[in-house]
Amino acid sequence: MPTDVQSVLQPDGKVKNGMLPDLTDDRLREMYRLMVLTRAFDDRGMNLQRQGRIGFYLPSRGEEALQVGCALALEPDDWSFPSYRMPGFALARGVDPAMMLNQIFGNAADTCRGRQMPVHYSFREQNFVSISSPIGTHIPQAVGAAMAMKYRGEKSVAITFMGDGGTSSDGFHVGLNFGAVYEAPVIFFCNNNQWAISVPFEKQTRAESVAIKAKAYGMPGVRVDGNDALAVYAAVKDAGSRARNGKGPTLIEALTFRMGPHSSSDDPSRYRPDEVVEQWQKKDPILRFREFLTGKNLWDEEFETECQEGSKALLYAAAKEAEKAGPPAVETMFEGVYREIPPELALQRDGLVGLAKSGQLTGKDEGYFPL
Amino acid sequence: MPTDVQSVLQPDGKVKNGMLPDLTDDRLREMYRLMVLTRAFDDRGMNLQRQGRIGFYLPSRGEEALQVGCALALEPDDWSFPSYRMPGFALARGVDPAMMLNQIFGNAADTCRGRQMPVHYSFREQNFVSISSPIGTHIPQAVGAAMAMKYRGEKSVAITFMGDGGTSSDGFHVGLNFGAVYEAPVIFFCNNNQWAISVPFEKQTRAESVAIKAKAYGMPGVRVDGNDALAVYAAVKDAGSRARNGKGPTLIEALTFRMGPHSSSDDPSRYRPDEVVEQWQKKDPILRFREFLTGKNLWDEEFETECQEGSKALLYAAAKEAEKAGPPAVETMFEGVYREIPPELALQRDGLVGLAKSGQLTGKDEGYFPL
Amino acid sequence: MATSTILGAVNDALKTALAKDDRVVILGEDVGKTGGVFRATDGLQAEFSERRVFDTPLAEGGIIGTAIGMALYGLRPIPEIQFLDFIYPAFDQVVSEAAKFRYRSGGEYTCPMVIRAPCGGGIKGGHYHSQSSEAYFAHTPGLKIVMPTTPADTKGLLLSAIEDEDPVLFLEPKRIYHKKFKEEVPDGWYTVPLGKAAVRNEGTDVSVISWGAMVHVALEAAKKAREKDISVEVLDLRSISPLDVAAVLETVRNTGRVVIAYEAPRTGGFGAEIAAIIAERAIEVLEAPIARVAGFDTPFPYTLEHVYLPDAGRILNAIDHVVNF
Amino acid sequence: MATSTILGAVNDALKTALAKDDRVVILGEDVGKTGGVFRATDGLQAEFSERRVFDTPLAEGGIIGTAIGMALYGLRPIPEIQFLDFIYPAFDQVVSEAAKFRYRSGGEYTCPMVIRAPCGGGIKGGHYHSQSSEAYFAHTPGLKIVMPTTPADTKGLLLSAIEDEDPVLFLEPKRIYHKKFKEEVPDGWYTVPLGKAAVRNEGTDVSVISWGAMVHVALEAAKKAREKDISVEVLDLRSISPLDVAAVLETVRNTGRVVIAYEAPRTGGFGAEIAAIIAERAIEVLEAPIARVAGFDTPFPYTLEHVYLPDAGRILNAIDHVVNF
Ligand SMILES: Cc1ncc(C[n+]2csc(CCOP(=O)(O)OP(=O)(O)O)c2C)c(N)n1
Ligand SMILES: Cc1ncc(C[n+]2csc(CCOP(=O)(O)OP(=O)(O)O)c2C)c(N)n1
Ligand SMILES: [Mg+2]
Ligand SMILES: [Mg+2]
Repeated sequence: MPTDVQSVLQPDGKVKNGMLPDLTDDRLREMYRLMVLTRAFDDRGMNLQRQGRIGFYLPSRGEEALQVGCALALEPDDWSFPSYRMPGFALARGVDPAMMLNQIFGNAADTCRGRQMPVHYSFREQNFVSISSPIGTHIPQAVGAAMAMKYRGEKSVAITFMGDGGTSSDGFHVGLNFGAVYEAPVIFFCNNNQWAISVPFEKQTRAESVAIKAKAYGMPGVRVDGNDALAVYAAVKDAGSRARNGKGPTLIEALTFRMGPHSSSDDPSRYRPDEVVEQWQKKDPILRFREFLTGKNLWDEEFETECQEGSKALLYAAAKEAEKAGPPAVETMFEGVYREIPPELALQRDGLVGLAKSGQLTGKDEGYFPL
Repeated sequence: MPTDVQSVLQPDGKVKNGMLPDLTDDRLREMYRLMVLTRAFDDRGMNLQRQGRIGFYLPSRGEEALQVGCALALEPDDWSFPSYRMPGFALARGVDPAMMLNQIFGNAADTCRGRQMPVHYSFREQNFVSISSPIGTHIPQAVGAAMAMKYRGEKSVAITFMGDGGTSSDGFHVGLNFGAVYEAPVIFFCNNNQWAISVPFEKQTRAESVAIKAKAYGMPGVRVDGNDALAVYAAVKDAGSRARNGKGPTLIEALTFRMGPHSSSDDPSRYRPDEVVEQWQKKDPILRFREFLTGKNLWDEEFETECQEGSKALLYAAAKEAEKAGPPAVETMFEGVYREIPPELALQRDGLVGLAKSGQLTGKDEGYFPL
Repeated sequence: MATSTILGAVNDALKTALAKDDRVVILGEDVGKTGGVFRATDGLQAEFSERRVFDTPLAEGGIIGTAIGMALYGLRPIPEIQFLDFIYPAFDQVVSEAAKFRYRSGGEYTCPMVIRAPCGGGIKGGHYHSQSSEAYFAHTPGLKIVMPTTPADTKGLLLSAIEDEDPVLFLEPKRIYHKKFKEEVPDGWYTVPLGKAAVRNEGTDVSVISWGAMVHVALEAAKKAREKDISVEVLDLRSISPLDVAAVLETVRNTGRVVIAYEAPRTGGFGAEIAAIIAERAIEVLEAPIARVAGFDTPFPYTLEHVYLPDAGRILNAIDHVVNF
Repeated sequence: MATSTILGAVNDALKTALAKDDRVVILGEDVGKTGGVFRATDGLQAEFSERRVFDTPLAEGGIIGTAIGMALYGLRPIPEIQFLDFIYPAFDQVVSEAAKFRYRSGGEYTCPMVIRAPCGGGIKGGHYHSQSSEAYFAHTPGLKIVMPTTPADTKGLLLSAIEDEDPVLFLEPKRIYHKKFKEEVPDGWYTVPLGKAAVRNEGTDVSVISWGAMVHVALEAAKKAREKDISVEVLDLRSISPLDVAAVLETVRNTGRVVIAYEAPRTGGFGAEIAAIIAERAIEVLEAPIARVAGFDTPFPYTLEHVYLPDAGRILNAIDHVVNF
């Protein structure tokens, strides 16, 4: 039954008998470090927004385990089509946090050249595909990439992420259907954090789980404890080897909870009681993993300080750098709409640059994002 | 398990023990007459197209049982959002075949005023909602109507139809999800006739059935023999009483086969072997029902002639009438875009009418639909 | 009579309609308990119950599709699309269905409904929270399209839209939800007719034709032009469809010079239609080229949004151009 | 070199591309075994295998969404949309995704692909098999849009589109798939550049600017005008985006009088953009209003389609109007 929730770590951090994935001590400590870094990154992002230094941020607090566990279960050549709540996934795939900060500052050094809102990353080097805001559109795209891998006879997989809200989107339906029909090497990974902004899971669907939706497409659906990095790691490894062996896609539902607001513009106290949040506080994925490491004698205060302070110092410095970089030049706004700039667009550019030079522009950089 | 196929009539027309729905002899004979009329209507439609008297037709041969069985299980106030392959459903809901012929001729007496392609009916009197070509759009609309019925505290239901191809559409996903979330009194009825033009069911989805897709939305899914009018009748009655009693939607999959071409423009020999068609020939829903009636002493040659010749004569005469009615007037083309014609559109109308009057128009009514 | 922002006027109109007409229901993502991400529906669920005001799953096609069904059946739904940029999953429902139901059914089925959506830039929303895609819908017969620019108009136009028997796309320039001004907004039910433009500033030398938030930028430009002794007439279309062609032609006849200002990408924007109408029906009065000041033909950018959006400086530059032609 | 129809030229181009470039794959509803409902892909699956040419489930969003993913990964997909009218379920993928990928990722990800779709009226397809919605896409930066009018152009433009590094919407006027003429179409790979218009008839009194099937109607009108001693220049845009503005301005400067002919509903159609460009950049040479002959602002009708579609008579009437102004 897909409603069984797979787990490796018990709430107290103890390992269920014989379920531990094959990971070295170093990898385990790396997992922890990445989770701590993820939380620090989110804190930094929220802080920068509160300080008015960036316009918007969107945190993933409480969802660190699934991001890191998942990332470490993939191969470097695998492609990812992430949703917007995945900073830890990017970090665990090896993205330099400084590059992420450039993006949220929208500065001249940003890979997206300041064109997208904060957290809409694109990292070619890590096969981390440019994020867009419309929910669900990237799901069939991941299938297409996976079809291309299969077409070329490669052994890579594509993974794509969506929230519980995202399961209602058109992209979810067509993506899973196409993925199954073509037996594409793709993993559909749902962060079921129970909320889509203010809409709770029960109002999103009457299905007993997200995982059971796999039945509609004739593919396996698994449910996993999303606050358990090792369980997520194992589920993604499994799904990956199915895909790599020509067995087609898998739908993974990772159960978790959005501990923070939807974004820097959201006030969750308007729609959800504190008690629920407190309950989930107890299931904190980082604390649980620390217990686990402690049990294995892989954790001590020194390591903790290294993780915590290391992250903070790194991010503090990188944010300062990112802030200094400044905005992209006005003419860059006209580049990259097409490979070559069409003559008419070049005229538009020249006109604007002329006005800017002669000081005739009056628009001000103001306003910040309310959502 | 949703993969069990519910049936009442065995292939030889015999009744499975104790499963017969509660229908009077008259109703049973009426069912038969309507199935025969449906086939005659399709034959008439194809014929008119072959004779070049109408531009397009789309037959439902082989799918008569599900259309009639379903229609008779509904109440007059129920609303339907049909797909385009449902002439028998319209007939069984009490639509005058002459009105249907007006539509396929696109004449001045057509309820749609000659604005839509053949078979895109609209019949307000029978709560038969205007058909459109884009696949699946009507599915959430049916849910909305059902939500309105519930909002008003009424006991009616909405029913909507889609093909196996239609289950891949966005409308299917959002429709079923919304229907379930709001526990709307709606019935989702899939004519699984195995083909979407040239694409067979196995290439449409990897799900083991359409019915199982209900699991993705947390609603019951049933599978029924679509060539068995009584089984369909029973399934729709059941789903209807669930809906009327506040128990929400049901997905019904009726297994059938598209015996003819997709439409008057299609040549199925390009993509499917005759053998498959021959197999299904044996499962002809009309013959099976005739066996059943014969077994119950409700059928004789006289009744047969009455059904067959009655239908033919009626349709022959109605087609002649419809042909005579002539096209709608040019100025009607500008009416009904909005409740009141906006001034600019009135100008467009006046300009065109002027040109028409002074004989300056050169466009010819030519070309016919290739699909 | 209280003073209100545009956002407050939206809320006021919705409340007024819910109170008056039991056919009215409001649906959309987050419109319920939290009152919408912009708070346009704040307090409405609490006051009118979840039966009247309810959250939906995350699927715009479902929102508009079910709203169409409700409208066909006789309710008067007011679906909210959280940002106009997210209407595309519902594009088929809007253009193939809502827009065509009355026509294709020979008037047997109609779907009067008001799709509300915040539109336009100015809030640093990047590509997907900033677009002004009114031109797509203006090219779709069967739809009405309204874009208010003042609080009192907002309420009156929204109530007109709710009364209307055809589907209306009610586009709210989110950038001026709170900003620019508050003004007195009458209590209770009143309407401002659809299809009527408003002269926001009278002038004799040049007409600036605009709609949405850009009207306020045009007024700013008009003020600056005044300093140079150029008298600018600012016409606020208010409705994109039906379009007040008479008002467009009248201002052009008054001034003989035209600047059209809009936020959307220049090419194929609704400003092109305005220019085409003038070039077709009033060319004999034109004393200069018809200038367009618009967004550029690029996706809507994030960091440089204030350079992308037409500002008073750019409009003034165009005014100078047509005046000195 | 063989003679071919436009439909034949499409098939020929696809075959040529499949043979030359292993990155090319074709997908869509019914494109496989049956070779497409119009037979544009006839024989291609048999020749190149199901790996290269394959049927899809019935979901345009899935077709374009997966094609985008393939393109991002380095293939060169050519998805078919069975009728342009059915592109709306994929509208989000086209306008939010394909059009914006290069830009939003700072050039890190691109999606070169060619979306083929039969467009326009003339086959008695009613509302949903007849529309010309190029204006929606023309208002979407990041897309290229092509509409061929002759067999030789069709092949050359389609091969250019396949070579192009940006997403191209290749709109095939289905009404002239077989009709109007056959002409010699060169064998093998050759290209006709995107973004270049073609003068189809030289003239001095008035320019008719058009695209798609309407070009042939314009030529018919030009012939009738000739009988009245009016010399008509017919400009065929060929590409809607990038637009050959230079060619538009040149023909206007040649004649000083303009008629724009297109099938889509008049309001907000691409003809409005052409008129706006002329009114902005060549008004000084105009000797008459810019006339538009277009579809009406109604959904596309069935029985009266021949009255809805602009015909030579209506174009001629407009020519008379601008000539006698
Ligand atoms: C098509 C579309 N509609 C609406 C939105 C606005 N929106 C942004 S996030 C969000 C909720 C998403 O919830 P979920 O998928 O559960 O992801 P989570 O935020 O919980 O990670 C909504 C409605 C959007 N981005 N795209
Ligand atoms: C959105 C959309 N895409 C494509 C089409 C073209 N088309 C018309 S019918 C059809 C096949 C439908 O198959 P199915 O849903 O199984 O219904 P059936 O024809 O078998 O009754 C297709 C692809 C369409 N009408 N709408
Ligand atoms: Mg969520
Ligand atoms: Mg079928």
